[in-house]
Amino acid sequence: MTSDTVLRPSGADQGGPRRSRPRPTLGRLWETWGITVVLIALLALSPLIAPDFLTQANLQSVLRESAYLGIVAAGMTFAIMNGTFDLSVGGQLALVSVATLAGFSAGGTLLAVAAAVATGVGCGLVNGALVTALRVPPFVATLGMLFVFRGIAYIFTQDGPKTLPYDQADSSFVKIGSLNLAGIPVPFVIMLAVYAAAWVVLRRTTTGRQVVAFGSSPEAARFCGVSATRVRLFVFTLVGLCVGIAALTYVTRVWTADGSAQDGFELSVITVVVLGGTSLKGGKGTLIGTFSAVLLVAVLNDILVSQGVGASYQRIVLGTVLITALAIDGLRTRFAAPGSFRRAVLRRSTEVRSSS
Amino acid sequence: ESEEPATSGADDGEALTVGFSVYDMQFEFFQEMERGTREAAEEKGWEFVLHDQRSDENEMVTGAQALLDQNIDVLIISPVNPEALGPIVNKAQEMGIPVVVDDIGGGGTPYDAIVISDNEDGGVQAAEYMAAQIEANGVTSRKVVSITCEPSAFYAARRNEGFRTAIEAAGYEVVTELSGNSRAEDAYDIMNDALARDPDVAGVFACNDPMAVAAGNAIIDAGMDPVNDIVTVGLNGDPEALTAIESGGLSATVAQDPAGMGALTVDLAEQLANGETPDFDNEAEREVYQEVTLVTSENLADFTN
Amino acid sequence: MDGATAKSSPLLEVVGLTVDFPGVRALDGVHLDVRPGEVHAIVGENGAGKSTLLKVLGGVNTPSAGSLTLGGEPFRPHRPHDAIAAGIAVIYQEFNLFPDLSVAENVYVGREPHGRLTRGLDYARMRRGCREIFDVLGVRIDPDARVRDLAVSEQQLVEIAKALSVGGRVIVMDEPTAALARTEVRRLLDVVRRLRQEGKAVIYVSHHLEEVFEVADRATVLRDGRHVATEVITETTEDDLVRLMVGRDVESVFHRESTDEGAVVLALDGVSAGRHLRDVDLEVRAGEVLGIGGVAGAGQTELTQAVFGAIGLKSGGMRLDGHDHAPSSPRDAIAAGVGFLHEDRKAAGILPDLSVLQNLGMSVLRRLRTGPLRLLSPAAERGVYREYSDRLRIKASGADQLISQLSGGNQQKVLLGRALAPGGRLLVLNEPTRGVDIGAKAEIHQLVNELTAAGVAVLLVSSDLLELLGMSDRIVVLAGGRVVGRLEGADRTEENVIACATMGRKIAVDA
Amino acid sequence: MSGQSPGPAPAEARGTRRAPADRVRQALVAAPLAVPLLLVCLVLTLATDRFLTTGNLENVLVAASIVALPGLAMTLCIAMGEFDLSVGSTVALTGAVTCTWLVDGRPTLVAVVAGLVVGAAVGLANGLVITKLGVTPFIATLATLVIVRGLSLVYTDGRDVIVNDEALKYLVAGRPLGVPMPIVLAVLAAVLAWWTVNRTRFGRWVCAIGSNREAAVISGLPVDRIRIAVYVLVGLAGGVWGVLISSQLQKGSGQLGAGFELDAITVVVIGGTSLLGGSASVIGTLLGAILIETIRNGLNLLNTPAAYQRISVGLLLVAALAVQAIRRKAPTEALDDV
Ligand SMILES: Nc1ncnc2c1ncn2[C@@H]1O[C@H](COP(=O)(O)OP(=O)(O)OP(=O)(O)O)[C@@H](O)[C@H]1O
Ligand SMILES: Nc1ncnc2c1ncn2[C@@H]1O[C@H](COP(=O)(O)OP(=O)(O)OP(=O)(O)O)[C@@H](O)[C@H]1O
Ligand SMILES: O[C@@H]1[C@@H](O)[C@H](O)OC[C@H]1O
Ligand SMILES: [Mg+2]
Ligand SMILES: [Mg+2]
Repeated sequence: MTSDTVLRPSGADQGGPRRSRPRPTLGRLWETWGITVVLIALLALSPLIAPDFLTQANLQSVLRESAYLGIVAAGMTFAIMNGTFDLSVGGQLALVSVATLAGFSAGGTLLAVAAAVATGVGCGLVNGALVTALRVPPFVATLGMLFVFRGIAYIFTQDGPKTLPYDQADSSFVKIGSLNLAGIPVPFVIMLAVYAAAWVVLRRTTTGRQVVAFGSSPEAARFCGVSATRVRLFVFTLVGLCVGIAALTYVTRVWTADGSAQDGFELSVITVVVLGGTSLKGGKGTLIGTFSAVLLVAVLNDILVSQGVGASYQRIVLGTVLITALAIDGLRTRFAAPGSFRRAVLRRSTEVRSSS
Repeated sequence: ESEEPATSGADDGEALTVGFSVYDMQFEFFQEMERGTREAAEEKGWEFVLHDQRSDENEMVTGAQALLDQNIDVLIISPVNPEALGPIVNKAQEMGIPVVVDDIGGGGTPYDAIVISDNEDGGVQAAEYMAAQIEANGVTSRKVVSITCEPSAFYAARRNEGFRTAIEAAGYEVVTELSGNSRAEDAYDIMNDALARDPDVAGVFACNDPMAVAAGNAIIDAGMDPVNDIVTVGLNGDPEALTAIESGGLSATVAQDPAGMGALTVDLAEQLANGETPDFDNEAEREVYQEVTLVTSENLADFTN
Repeated sequence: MDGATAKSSPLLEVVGLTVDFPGVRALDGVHLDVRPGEVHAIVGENGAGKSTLLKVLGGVNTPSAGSLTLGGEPFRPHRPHDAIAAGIAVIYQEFNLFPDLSVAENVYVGREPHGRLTRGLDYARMRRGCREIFDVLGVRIDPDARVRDLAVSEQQLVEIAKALSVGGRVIVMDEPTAALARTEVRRLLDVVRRLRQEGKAVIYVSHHLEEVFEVADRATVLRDGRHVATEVITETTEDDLVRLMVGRDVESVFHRESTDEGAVVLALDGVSAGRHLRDVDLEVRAGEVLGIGGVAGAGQTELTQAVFGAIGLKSGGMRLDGHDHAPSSPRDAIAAGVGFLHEDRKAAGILPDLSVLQNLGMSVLRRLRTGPLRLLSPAAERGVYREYSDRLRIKASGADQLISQLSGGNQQKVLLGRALAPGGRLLVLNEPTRGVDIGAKAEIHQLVNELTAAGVAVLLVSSDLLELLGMSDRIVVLAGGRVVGRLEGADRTEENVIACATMGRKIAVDA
Repeated sequence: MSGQSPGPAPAEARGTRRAPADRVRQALVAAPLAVPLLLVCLVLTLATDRFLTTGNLENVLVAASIVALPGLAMTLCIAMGEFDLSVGSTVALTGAVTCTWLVDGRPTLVAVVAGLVVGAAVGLANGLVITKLGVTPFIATLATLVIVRGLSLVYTDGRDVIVNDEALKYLVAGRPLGVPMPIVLAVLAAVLAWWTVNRTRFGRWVCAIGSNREAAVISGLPVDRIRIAVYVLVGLAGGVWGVLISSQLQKGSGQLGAGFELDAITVVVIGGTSLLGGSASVIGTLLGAILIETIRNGLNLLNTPAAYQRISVGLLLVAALAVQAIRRKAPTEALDDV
């Protein structure tokens, strides 16, 4: 009936029960770096599967071709962390590309760049305005605008696609897509710069913090002074800006644009972001995860193609790898997490709850 | 204007490596084209490397450029987007590799040769047959429907242009012209709606066979006959169209010969690799034409072997 | 000691229970035995491991060591379903409700009565069952209302109703009264006594020791995940328990040090807002705590939200520090220097995916920026964390721990820190000590005293009547959204608050 | 509540909406969609002389029924807070299997059942991968989309499987009691879906999971089994879709159904079922399907060129939902929606 513990003065145990060092747990490390580890493993194994993979020319080609997807995915990471997504990026890419090539033929490289950025930002603002001012749910707003942007792109290319004139093959504009800087393709350099900037915005600015806070719990964020209108407007505009930049690396590689460019792009972009560990419920995710996922998909694709795997089987392999990559994480959280029953289930549903 | 082709390992009779970048192996049309190309190359004892663009222009540019890096002597390409041929042809020229385009279009680039179906003529043939058949059916309506491919398929649009010009010249009116995006599912719905709009249409032309057969099915489901009530004509000569003509689900189609086109591109590749100048049908555009043929129940046997 | 309790053998026995979380051992060799017909309280500071223990019983947490026995049989719940099937009904500290479903559907979830043939749900029966339980609890909640539309206290009552309707041999309650008003607490305690009479075992967790002394037969004290003592209630005192819990004497709670009142900081003039609030006039002065009393749903929440710009005014006006105060959003209110603590910690308080540090910094982001690019400074963020984790004695394994991994009370402290951080002249506190342990509660009250001494004006809403009386200099009582009483000085009595809240007038005092 | 008298207020019961009223509210959530639908119909009636004919309206309803069938299953999935991206590929695989079995001379019923079984199997695979391997539904069903498309192409060897089967045709062209078969099927399915969602344990549990999955687990609901069942239902509905499309086109092909998944999700979402889960509007899904098909039909009747069709469909979608949001006057609610 009596205490068997010596009473001790308070204040001595600020840290609480046996809290030694606040080291990040394996689980959280895997959440952030898991897909990167898978990517590195794949790269390490690639000489066994595809001996030609690790050649300089091939690596350059992989990096160059995945840049536009990667750049848009950086913006989409913000959107998804904010608890929404943008289904219109394919239409935006088509429209921005058309505008870019029109700009180039009208006034050269500078005007092309200006047109790309302005059109991208414009598309983003339209989405943002629909969502914030007209209160259209983002899914329908961006799905609707996907059709609209593509439609407009088609109207501007009714007499044929906008193309980069063949005699401009040596222009500085084209170099954006084809040049290498110290052996690194310029599109990939741009992608690196976008990720660096995105990281700073996400981690080190008030806006970035507010984007994540809102994604984690819109209601709680509101009481912290976060304006839903501002973050949503910001996020959609940022996606547009990223599409603008991405389109520059895209059209300078394919030299043409019309309404049909990159059909189904939105799904590819959302896929890499989710594969990279960003939760569709918002609040959680990393840019490095997205970055690695972009490369993982590109590398896999390249290896499959180079191994002469037929398109049908490519799909089967790619899909299986997607599942496997995430199953590792799923199984880990399901069975290996100490202390808690089905933590995966519980953790996800907390997010559901908080956003409702 | 086209450069002197490189002769790396292209001495007469020596085995070449030919790279073929195909539009999309999902489609029977291109499976046939691939077969024709591959068999012709194998016959010559060449090495054959295939790349599937999977209907994706990004994959087309990346993959075809990668193909150029694989020590090929000639590139044959059936481009998903001809306008995106620029960077590919540009790189090929720098490497001295001749480019033969198969079907679709050349996008205004300095390719070395292009094999192309006479798409416009296909539309014209379809129109002329349709007009005659409508007369034969004793139908007096002068309304017809035209179902087009996706708006970006500029090559296929020529079929509808040829069709429209010829059918209007014959005194008909195209009351509905809508895009079925090359998809059977869409064409079925479009035909339904077109029938609701004008129940008395006398004929329908679709610029590929999957859409034409689907339109035929919609006509049947509406309680009419796609041969005797509404003359239904497609384009391609796909197996499903031939089956449909046989069973009365389609009046006619205009056949292309994808395998023949493939074989032709290999011949052209050989000439170019040997430094010869091919015999062009159109010198300025470096075009070699592939005939298209009208297939009806009468000459069906010639196509079904 | 209750005779019956002493004789019977334990219904539930826990031996050597250890639970580990990544980086934290939440429970360390804990033992516990509960007998049929016993109310067994578990007490301890925030983060002591109370909820973790209950979650093991409920099959939510899996222990890394230890054994459980239920009715003499080994009991090893692997999932909540096992515990439910074994007759253990748990009311968790954080609600487990379905906001989109009706009250009745929530109460009966998993056990819905339905027709044989059509499988159609028997809503009539569910409604009737709900009404019966709510009658026992003495509350009126519409069984068909959507839970999303309920107030926090009503949600708590739905949780309780759910557990009661399940029945079972063991009823486990984790801070069931934290969100309840006084009358509701009384009713609940009656229910607990009745359960004891029926021979059930009740495990009762609360930071309100007076409740523990009222209903419990024995109390087990946990500290830092360890079993400290199990005391028979009749043989111990509140002070003893507190000492066992926190390892020191705690200053008597509710010690309000009145300060000299200063200028009017916040003035409301005929404010109507939201669904209830009508025509409210009030003033809060610098250095003063103005308490808002009333039964649940009387409009306290709407009052605070109007001040904070979370709901718009329908009419009337507000002045802050002599200037017009018309915030159109919390954002405006924060900019104007209003600190705010929300009553609903889980739904509108914590940012679950963010760390403790990031949660703390949310209200002062602008102040954390440095350099020409105005980037957030990690050093400044850690500064804020250090300041408040010390000041509020927040127990976290580190600044970067996710706030959702903290114990409920520690989450509350983080949110309090967030409300204080802007350091404005007006602080709006909604249920500031809900779920907070007794030691921390005293510290929070001390903090309020310090703030008012420094000239801050505090608007306090608390369903804890003792806290409201003890901490407020003046009390405004609301009923039906209107001010029905203003209590100052000697008028600030329990009886008066209750009388105003329920009858609209003070108890008649001799002239 | 607003009319409450001042002074003493007993502990009042909040949230006075009763279940019948709740149903009215649900209907009202769907009703704003009826407003744009009526507007669209009005415009089309004025702009074309053929819109308001029985034949044409029947066209619209048949097309709407065909997309509503998978839409109803998707409604459950979305009410559960998840969605299934693999439906389009399931359409291809089921169609391919059914047609191949027909070509192999098997009875129509057997061939159709085989197709449906394949659809359900795809759903089962989704459900197992999601619940047992813990893969996010988005990635799991996206992977299945890719894999199943690959399988259908491998299965058909990339070729069309052409059939000519009267019995199969009956599924779209048949008219029991003079009503087109797809409409009959959709109405039956809708009644069943409504009953399931609003009146059965299963339906309430689905909404419970969508409302708060953690609570569903803690309440002891068989969460995994329910989720698997819902994915099987969606797979089955994808199978029905595939069979109907094959019936229309009298062929199976690895290419059919590309992008259909988005159509199925769209009719649900514009019907008012929130992607956040927790509630399901069966009527909304039906209206959503009818709205989409009416727009498409109208633009075809107006002979709108492809580019303008896209723009119009997009703008009308956005406008329909904007009207809905404005009528609902719930600013934050709309914003918090995904
Ligand atoms: N206009 C404002 N009114 C009220 N609070 C504000 C305002 N601006 C910022 N805040 C508060 O400051 C924090 C940072 O907000 P935010 O990053 O939006 O600032 P900002 O206005 O964008 O600053 P700047 O434009 O100078 O970078 C938020 O938590 C918010 O509460
Ligand atoms: N999911 C989790 N992950 C990591 N640590 C956790 C988790 N849940 C609880 N903990 C830790 O376990 C310890 C005990 O927490 P518990 O919730 O049991 O405390 P409590 O006694 O109920 O406190 P309170 O009175 O504040 O509710 C705390 O240090 C807490 O941070
Ligand atoms: O007619 C052909 C069309 O059917 C196919 O889809 O693309 C190439 C065309 O030549
Ligand atoms: Mg607790
Ligand atoms: Mg309240």
